[in-house]
Amino acid sequence: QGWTGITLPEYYGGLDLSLVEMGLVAEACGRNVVGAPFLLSSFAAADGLNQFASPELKETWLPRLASGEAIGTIAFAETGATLPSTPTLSFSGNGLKGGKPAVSAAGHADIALVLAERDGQPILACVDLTQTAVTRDLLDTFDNSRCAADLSFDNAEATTLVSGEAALRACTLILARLAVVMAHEQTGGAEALLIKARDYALERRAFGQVIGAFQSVKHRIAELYALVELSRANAIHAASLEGQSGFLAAAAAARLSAIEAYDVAARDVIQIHGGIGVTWEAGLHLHQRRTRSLALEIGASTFWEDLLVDEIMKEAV
Amino acid sequence: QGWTGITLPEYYGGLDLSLVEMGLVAEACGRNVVGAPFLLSSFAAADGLNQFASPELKETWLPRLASGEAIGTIAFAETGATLPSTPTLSFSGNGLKGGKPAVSAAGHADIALVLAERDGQPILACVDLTQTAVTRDLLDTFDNSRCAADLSFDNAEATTLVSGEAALRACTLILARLAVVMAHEQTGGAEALLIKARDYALERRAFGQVIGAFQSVKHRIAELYALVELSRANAIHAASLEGQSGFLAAAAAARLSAIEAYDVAARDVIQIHGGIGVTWEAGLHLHQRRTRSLALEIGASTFWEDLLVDEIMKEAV
Amino acid sequence: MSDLDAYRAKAQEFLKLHVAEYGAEARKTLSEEQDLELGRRWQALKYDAGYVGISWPKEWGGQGLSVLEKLAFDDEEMKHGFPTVYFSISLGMPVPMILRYGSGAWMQERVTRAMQGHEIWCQLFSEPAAGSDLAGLRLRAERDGDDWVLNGQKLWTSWAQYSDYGVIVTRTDPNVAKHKGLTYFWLDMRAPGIEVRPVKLTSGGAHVNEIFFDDVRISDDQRMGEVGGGFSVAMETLFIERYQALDSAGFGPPLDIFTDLVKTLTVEGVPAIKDGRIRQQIARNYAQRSALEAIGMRALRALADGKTPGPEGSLNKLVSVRSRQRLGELAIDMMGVAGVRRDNRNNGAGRTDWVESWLDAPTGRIAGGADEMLLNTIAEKILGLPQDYRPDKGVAFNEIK
Amino acid sequence: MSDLDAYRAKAQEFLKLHVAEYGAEARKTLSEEQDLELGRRWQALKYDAGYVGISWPKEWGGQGLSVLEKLAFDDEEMKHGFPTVYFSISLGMPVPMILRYGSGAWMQERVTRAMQGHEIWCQLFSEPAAGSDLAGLRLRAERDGDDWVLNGQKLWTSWAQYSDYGVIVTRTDPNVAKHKGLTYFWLDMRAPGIEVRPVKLTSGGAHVNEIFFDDVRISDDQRMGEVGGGFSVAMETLFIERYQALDSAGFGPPLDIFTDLVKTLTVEGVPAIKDGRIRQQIARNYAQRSALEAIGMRALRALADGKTPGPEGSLNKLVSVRSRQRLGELAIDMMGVAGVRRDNRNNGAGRTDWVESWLDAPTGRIAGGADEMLLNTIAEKILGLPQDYRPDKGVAFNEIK
Repeated sequence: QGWTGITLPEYYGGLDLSLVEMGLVAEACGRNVVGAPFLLSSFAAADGLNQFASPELKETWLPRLASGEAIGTIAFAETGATLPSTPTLSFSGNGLKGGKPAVSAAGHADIALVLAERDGQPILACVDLTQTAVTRDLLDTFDNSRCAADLSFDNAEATTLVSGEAALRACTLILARLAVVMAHEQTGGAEALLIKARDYALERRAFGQVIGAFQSVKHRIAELYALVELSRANAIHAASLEGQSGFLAAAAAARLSAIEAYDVAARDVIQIHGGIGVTWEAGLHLHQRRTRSLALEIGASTFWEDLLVDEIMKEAV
Repeated sequence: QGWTGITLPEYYGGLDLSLVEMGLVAEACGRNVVGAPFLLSSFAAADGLNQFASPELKETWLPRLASGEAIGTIAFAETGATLPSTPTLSFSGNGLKGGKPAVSAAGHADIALVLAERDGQPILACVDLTQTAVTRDLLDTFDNSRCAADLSFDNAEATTLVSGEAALRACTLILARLAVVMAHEQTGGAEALLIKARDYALERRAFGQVIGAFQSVKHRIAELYALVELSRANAIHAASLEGQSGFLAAAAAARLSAIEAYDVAARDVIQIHGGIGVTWEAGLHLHQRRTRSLALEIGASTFWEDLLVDEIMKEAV
Repeated sequence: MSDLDAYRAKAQEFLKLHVAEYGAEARKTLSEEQDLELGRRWQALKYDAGYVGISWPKEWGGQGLSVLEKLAFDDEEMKHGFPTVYFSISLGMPVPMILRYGSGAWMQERVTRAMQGHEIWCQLFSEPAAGSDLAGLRLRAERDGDDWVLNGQKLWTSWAQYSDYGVIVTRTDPNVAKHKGLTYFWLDMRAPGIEVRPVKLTSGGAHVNEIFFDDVRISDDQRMGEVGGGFSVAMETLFIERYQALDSAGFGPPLDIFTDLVKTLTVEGVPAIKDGRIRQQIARNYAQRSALEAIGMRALRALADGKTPGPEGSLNKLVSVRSRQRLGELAIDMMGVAGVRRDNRNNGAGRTDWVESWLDAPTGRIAGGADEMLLNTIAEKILGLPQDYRPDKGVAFNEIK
Repeated sequence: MSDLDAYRAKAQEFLKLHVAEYGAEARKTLSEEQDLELGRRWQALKYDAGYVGISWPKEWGGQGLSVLEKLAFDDEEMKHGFPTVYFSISLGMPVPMILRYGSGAWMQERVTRAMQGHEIWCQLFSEPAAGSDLAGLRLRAERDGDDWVLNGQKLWTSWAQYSDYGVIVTRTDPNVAKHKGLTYFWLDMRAPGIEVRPVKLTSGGAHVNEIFFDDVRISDDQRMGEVGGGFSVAMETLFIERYQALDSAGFGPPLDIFTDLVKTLTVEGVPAIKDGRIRQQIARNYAQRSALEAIGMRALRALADGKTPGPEGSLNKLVSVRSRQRLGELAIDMMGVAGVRRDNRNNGAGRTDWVESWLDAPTGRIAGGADEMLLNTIAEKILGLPQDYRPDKGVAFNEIK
């Protein structure tokens, strides 16, 4: 279907479309709690390469990523920091040494963009995960379909894409663009839950009436509608600002709204379903788990709150 | 009625009762949104003198405060700090020089306990406000019955009660004891609002039924009941821990629960009353305003959250 | 530049020319009466410049443009705090209803005078026992030959104390179901038997009134719509201004006034901007407001494309006013003990001052539909959830308990 | 030292002696089956030591003490994670009902065996279409001579997979109003026609079951209460354990496990404990828990004084489980990317591990009454607000839509 190359240049086999189209696909994935994380993780890796890699490196990887033949991911975070300014993963003449914890999609990915340290400076580097110097330990998580793994690098070969402060800016931009796409996925998940709640409220009866007639249920669903629409509005708005000033703030706002909408949706919609809602048969537990894995993978709310406030305060100066 | 000397020793004309009894009186005041702040402000001043003043100073002031002949207050806060560790109000050989902003009850008080600086150290001092070296500028506030005034001291006479770190600890204790009494007042206010909401919900009709039959109203009132009972429980619990270890944490918890209960009560109960609720005739605006004046006078939530966390972490060590 | 952009640019130019004389700064120290007079002059000036009745038909003195031009002008005008508040209901609902139901030279004069700000119309709908449940209203209108005689009470009527005319819904038949016994009229607010008493609201202001009707006589000519058809005319009135400029600030101060405040403050010795609790609120309010603005822009684009905007525009009031209330609490708390001060009781202070905004917030939450009613509307109209149980349905008004 | 304090001290001593063999640490690596076996041994040991049926009459093998001694023991036992979970419903509701309604040597043996942990009783109340609305249950019991024949389905029955006996509410007359056509029995869970299927819940655990009844035959001797009187016997069952040890942690980890975690964490390069957002949550959760604990202590004092505790004890579940859910989200978020790890699937991990607690929280919010039902109970029973509209009231069960 070409989903794997939506935003990539046609030259590399992509569709050359924008974040808006990518968002629509992600939203559909979110609605169905699609298991594998590869669509988004590959998007981020390819997106980063497309912006920051040399023509040679692009030539090597982008066609494979665009066709879906290769899977990519990003590994910026370390324990205690979403974007460590002095990463413990270090790059020297001998290659990449150290680790990255709980990297989404790393169980299967062929390539990763990593944030590492070289000569005391942060760098954005590209590393082939299929080499023997790379070990992956698949983790037992509450959302195992994300294929999260601890990555260890023992003098692995890697290529530096960006160095110094610019590397942190590059990582921030890659994360923000992924955040916008993921906000669509989260909106899709929240919307699917909203619809499930509405349908259940119209069908399930208690005390002689459908439970949707009780204001506690009815108003909870209406409040959720509000959150879903706010989340959608911010996600679309951020996607439309791609490449323009104000994009980072819009992306952070989209992420915050999306996390909130999906969290509240999972909490309230399970609650509205009563006992049925907590069984695996209902499948709502998949959404519950997905809310947190998406909330964690690219930095929790506090990280994006801080980023947004810094952007707002910068604008205001 | 002796309310002005509830917790003071009998020797000075007080009733020698505990914070528990003082709390009961404060709760009754809160229920009626009693206008004047003097009961609590005098309590705090007398309470501080009773704990930290010399016998002579106690002899001078406590009988007058106990009888209600004199009014007291406390003035610790400055712009930007509830308990400034280096106050701008300074005390030297020439007396007290500087100011304290928006001091509750200062429009009428005869005596104040102040947190000041002497020789680079914080001190707790007692100052007679009726001397000519003291100026009070009555403020226009949203709760004018609190008689808040800016106090200016131009080489005013004062007496040091405690110096150094111990002064900050003394101020903290005075504030905490006042916080417990005020938590009762806030609980009383929240409870009065709860009862108003319940009564209105049973009487007001819309769409052919009493509005209390709508779950949105009914559940909102039930949630408020929970907040009021939590607030009451913490207030009573803190009062019962007077003089024991864990008192500071209990006082902070009481204050946080009380602020939350009263805030939510004012917001929700006005809302439940619809249009009537926002008129002066309903009188709910008095509670609305009182929620904030009580929330501000002895430090906002964030101050008490920080104090509580520090206490919890200390305990845990 | 699109035609609309050009229109907006011209409007900006016009407003810029007059902001010093009529804008927020100029109004600050005026009494309400002085501010009203300034507003009347501003209204007249706009009328002459072709900025009143922008989307109204030309035959009534309007400009015959689309709602987009109107929204563009309103949007720009709102930014500068011009004194439009006394005329917004008048020109927003009663007068457009006159455009639909009225005719003749005398009525044309009324419309023109209202557009020029010389006359003001009010809307007499709610009553003490009929707020959310408008159809439960009781004010009686009894037929007497060619006249009707009105007795009863209205409440929450904005600016009635300055109004020359009004539109009113009355109960003309208590023996049928409550929605069916209502009739709609216009009337002269100077008619004998009408008494207007201002009602003080939370912030201390009194722009709404209680109005008593004691044998007020009006002609059947003043009827708008059928006898017994008043409820649907009332609904038509409420929905006539379907597209308004959305305000993500919930009629309170914009967020940059909050961040500007944060920058100046120290909380417990630490710059307020470093406190995670305050950062969190800035971020969350920003996200919410940016979403509401994006929804508003999307609605405008839909209108420009000749489409109907989505129903999500109805979220604005519910979401924005509630947040404004909480943000006001935080702003006051951050200011510490001095947060109790009320230094700014000026006209329009609710748009710039957190204390005034917070004092007024409960009124904002009720005005234009309580949260519960808005949630019901979303649940029923958008999501298709069932209506609440309604024991009064189909019951004659005088038999409802 | 009061008698009660002395009792508590002795209990602490007893528990301390056995915590190594039976407490949380010892259970960690056991499978559920092994844990159940350990639990049975612990139960037998307690029985011999006089710590089972503490407040039950002596003639049934109880200790004849008051509910205060029972609560004191439970409180101490809970602190150490002993394996009591398989027996808490059995000994909390069905068996005390047998004490009230049963008699004879065979029944005495059942009670003793249940007290010793050799046998377990379950409670078969809820059904797919009868959760909050228990009286809406459908499982049919039809009279056949001296027997009753049961057909239908139960759901949410805890530990049915390990149960030897159960109590059940059935519909014996569908032609009368729903509360009036129910009858209550006990039964042997090994009876032919009963099929038990465990149901997986959010966290992946399956302590509840779906149970199918296919022509299950029981004797009229097994009836408890009148034919048609089952609803009130069911209510009696639910309220029999009126005073339980309140848990301010909402059956999740205590707050010091949260603060211990906070101390070890760095969030975006800054110690987590310095972040105002995290401090705020610690403070607010502490305040809430301390209030719930104060309410619990006050109830105990009231009981000790022979008074009836206030109704505020009913808040515990509503407030504590909801907070536990949000606190779990925060705990996981603070851990960063590695927060997804599931390192601790041990028995009782929900009491010590934030991930497990969070996964299980939705179940906690439903079990023992959904929030909406608890709010209704508070509003109606404590505050005197009206019941919801109930179109099923007085309607024959088989005519309810």
